[in-house]
Amino acid sequence: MANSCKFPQKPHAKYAEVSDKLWMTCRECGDMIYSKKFHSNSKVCPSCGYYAAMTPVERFELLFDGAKFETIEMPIPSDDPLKFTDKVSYADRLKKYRKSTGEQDVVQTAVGKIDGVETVVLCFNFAFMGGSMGRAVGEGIMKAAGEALARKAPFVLIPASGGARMQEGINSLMQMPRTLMAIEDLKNAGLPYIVVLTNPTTGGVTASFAMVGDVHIAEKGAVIAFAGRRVIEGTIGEKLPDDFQTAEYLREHGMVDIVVERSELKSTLGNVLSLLTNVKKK
Amino acid sequence: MANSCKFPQKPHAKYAEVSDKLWMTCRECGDMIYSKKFHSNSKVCPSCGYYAAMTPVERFELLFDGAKFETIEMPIPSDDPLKFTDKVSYADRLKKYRKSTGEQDVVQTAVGKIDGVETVVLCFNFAFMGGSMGRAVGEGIMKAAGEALARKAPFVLIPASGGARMQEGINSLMQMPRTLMAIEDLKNAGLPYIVVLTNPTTGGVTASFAMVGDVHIAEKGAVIAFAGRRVIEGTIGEKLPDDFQTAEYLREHGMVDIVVERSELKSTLGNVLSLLTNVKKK
Amino acid sequence: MVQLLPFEKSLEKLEVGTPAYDKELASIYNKLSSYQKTLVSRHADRPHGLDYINRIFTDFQELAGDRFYGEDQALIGGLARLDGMPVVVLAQEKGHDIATRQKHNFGLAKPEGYRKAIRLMKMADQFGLPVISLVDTDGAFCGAESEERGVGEAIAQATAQCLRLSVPMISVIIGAGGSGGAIAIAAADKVFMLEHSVYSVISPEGCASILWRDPMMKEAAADAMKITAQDLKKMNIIDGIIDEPVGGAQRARFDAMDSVKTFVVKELKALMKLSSKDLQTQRRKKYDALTR
Amino acid sequence: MVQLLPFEKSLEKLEVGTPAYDKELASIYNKLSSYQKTLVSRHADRPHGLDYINRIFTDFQELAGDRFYGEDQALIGGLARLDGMPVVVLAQEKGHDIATRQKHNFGLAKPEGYRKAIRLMKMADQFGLPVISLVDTDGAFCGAESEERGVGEAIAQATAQCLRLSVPMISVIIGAGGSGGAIAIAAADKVFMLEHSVYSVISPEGCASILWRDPMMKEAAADAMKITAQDLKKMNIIDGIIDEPVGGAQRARFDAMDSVKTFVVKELKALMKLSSKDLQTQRRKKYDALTR
Ligand SMILES: [Zn+2]
Ligand SMILES: [Zn+2]
Repeated sequence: MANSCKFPQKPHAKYAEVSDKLWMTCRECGDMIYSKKFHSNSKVCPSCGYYAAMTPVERFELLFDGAKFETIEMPIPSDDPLKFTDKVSYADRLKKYRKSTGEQDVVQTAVGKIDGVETVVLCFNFAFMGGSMGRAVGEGIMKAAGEALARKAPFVLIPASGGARMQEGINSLMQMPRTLMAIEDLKNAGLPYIVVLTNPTTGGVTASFAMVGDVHIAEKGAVIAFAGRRVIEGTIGEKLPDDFQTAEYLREHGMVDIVVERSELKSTLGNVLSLLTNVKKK
Repeated sequence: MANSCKFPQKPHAKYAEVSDKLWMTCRECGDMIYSKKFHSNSKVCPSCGYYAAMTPVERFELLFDGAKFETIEMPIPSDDPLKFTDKVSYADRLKKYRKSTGEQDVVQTAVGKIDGVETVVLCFNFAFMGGSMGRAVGEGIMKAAGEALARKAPFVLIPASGGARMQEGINSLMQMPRTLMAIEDLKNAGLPYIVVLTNPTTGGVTASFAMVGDVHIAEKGAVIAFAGRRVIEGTIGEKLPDDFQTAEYLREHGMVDIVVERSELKSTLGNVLSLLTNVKKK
Repeated sequence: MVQLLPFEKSLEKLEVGTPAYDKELASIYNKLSSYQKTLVSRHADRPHGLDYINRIFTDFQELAGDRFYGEDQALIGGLARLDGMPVVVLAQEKGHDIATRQKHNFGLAKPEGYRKAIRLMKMADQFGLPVISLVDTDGAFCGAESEERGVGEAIAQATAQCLRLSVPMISVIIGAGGSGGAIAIAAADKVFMLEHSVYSVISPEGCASILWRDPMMKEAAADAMKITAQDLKKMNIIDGIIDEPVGGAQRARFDAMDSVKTFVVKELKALMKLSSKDLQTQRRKKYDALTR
Repeated sequence: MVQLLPFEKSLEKLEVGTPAYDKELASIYNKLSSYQKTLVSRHADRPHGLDYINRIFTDFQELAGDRFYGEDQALIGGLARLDGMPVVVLAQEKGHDIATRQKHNFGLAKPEGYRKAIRLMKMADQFGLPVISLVDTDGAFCGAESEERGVGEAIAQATAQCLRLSVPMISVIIGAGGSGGAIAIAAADKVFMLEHSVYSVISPEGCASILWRDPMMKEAAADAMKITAQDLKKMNIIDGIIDEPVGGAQRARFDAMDSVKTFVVKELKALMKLSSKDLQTQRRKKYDALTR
């Protein structure tokens, strides 16, 4: 069920294509950046400070002590409950993303120690169909929460999602109550549930498991939204402030506890986990 | 402890001085009004609709079925804990109000049926030192809540208060946690706690027992405020809307459930009590 | 006269009540497409939340406010009796003319609406009253003020509160079950849909715009997403379908509402026989199994 | 150099640290009037909430927001360790210069501040962490927006939440204990006051304006209301007094804060020996007996 993987310093091979090249272009500022420096800097652009998306394995390496962790296999529900086709069939889309990411679906989970506290961490892969929430995400969260419950360990969830997976229709929506029920079990057991909001966390995800953490940590500048900015500007004709729906804006509006630099994420998370689980700091 | 009093239709003799006169002047509009009509109309001015303050006994007569109720004796703590004197001594002030109202302090409590539901009702007398909250108010609320608990009856509290009784200093402030603890007991026992906000309900009262009801009913137009309008206008220099801190304004701002005409108060309260206690309506 | 929908044009020439009319009406309504059902579910004359409250409940006492920020008339709540049983009722209300649509914000609730729902569900729990919710919304309000006050958080907490209840909860989708705006008050023990109601993760128009990049593909999107009561029952997402009069609830409002009442009362009585513990165990199993 | 208060004028001619200075200082502070104590409690150089957080706690992690509306820097909250023990800390902060006073709104908290406190107290309960509150406010913020969002309700609920905790709570009045704005986070198992702090239902100025109709009567009002730590201890309203360095906490900030730490740690350890049930029984008895 859980197979042990210990990763070296460099990112997981599956996601490392880009780091084969010596130089790369920052998606944000367009600067040519030294690939090694970008990766050793947790995928923060050394020129403009842009936070590039991280894969789950990269997150695990960043967060777990000594980059050591065990992965927990995620359940993969049968494909395509609606036999959905738009311009492309959902079945084909799934194939494409499975090929490009090497993963079966969005979420991956691992268990390891963070500042000495055994913790279950579930992370979204935005590269897989925009991190969209279908049955696989729901089942994955339920499995991961169950694992935390069984181990009496805190649960850290790191969303990055464009929202619902429309190709699963109502099945996607139903993951909202299902995941909330799994989180409720952790709360009843007195186990910490921490959400680390990363860019972007939008749509149905922010109307369910991503907004009921005991503590909400958000990466600097991350966009966190229920309805997208353009939807609001379009339908309502309101002019929105520049920082609308950023991590900082949400902190100001009472929804986020802590805004962190990516470089401080591990230590911040470690401190919070240690305080909530009453483990003495190393 | 509880002595039975059954009152006829007309107000309690102690408060009825004014009704001895055939005609009286409305404090709000200045119209000469027929005293009998004013009183049969629950002290609402027939000319301008002004809600005159009601004494506890008048409230009891208005609310209890057949105007029948038993009063519950209120504990009266020893006087003047601080030996307080400003321009007049607190001891003298107390004497004056005891003489003018015929009561020992602000609150009075009675038990009776409202639409068939046995209910404990505590009511403030604004005429007694502006309904100010001292130890007598605190002890009275604790006693009344205890009575509701013992009878497994709902508790209805009808504040009318200018706030803390400064002459008791910190003793007044301490009634906030003390009364909240008494209310908490009712909630733990699953007994309804209804607040009927009347004009005026201000100061410390609105920062304690008056704002933690399961249901908040407010009389039309009642001023309900923590800080007074003039204090805010004075210190902040903000221009305030006309309806600021009225019952209607508080409903709009999520703090009041129901705004009622005085003539509908009994039936509204009866319906709510009946629904919350699962008693079939007569 | 009820306003005719585009696909009802053939009724124009027929006299209401004649056998020909009835036959044509039945024929149209026997083969409604998913998108046609969407239009029926949005029909202006369809009974709305407040219509149900006035028709099938007694002793209704509206309770206002979230005790934090405001009062939201898009989501009405209060105490009432259903067949003599005291309940907490939550109902989305779209309004039926300009004034009432504005008052109720077209049934698009803001955070304070969902937080009021949470407060009233806690009250239901506190006093052992079942919760009945009537769902009819195109979704939560998508405005800056909704985001500012954390509409996502409010929906999540409302949904969690449904699942946390120790009392029975029944939801009926009476018109549109619009995504998160609906589930917030529809994560119930039993969820029923009216025959011509729809329930979906995004509107057909929205889905078409995003996936087809063409809002005109709304019919295809409606079909593909499987949003009708019949689709959802087949997938075991909902627990049952409440029949509507021929031609839809908009053509026989009282009959439609009365059959909702009969249906819900029967289901509620069955749920009320369960202990809180059994109820919660059953609820947990239901949501565990859902979509599996 | 610490700013001299009006009644400290006699120190001007003396050199700091000389025996004459020390003697004069001690003599002034041995016979402070109630209103003079009020001025000491408000001294700008007195250690404030954040000073204590930085000095006597470790691993502090501020947590922001009420999850409803906003973040209020007048009332700081978070997780921290006190002598190695994880706790939830709540601290009112007045600021010490123009920029920080504005940021912290002079320590005048709005509803969202009190609702954040409620959230963090619930978190403390959930994870079995004691609550330490450092009280220093002239009161809750008196503005229209405070009333709009129900500051009274927020204070009431925060006070009730203190009393509902299953974990120990200790409050220290470090400066001004301003009425409802203070009690909201001070309805604790143990309430201590610094030697020169004050705690009252209204400010002396406010009391004088209302009862004497003359704000200049503030000294008389301060005396009459009995607002000093010494008065409150005599009336058994508080559980103890924490000594300050001679001349007040503003003259030896670290010493003052360190003695608060020593005092609180000792008391906390005693409370942590009690079961939740015993703690709650003891709390109930305390508040039952208070002012009787
Ligand atoms: Zn860059
Ligand atoms: Zn008049």
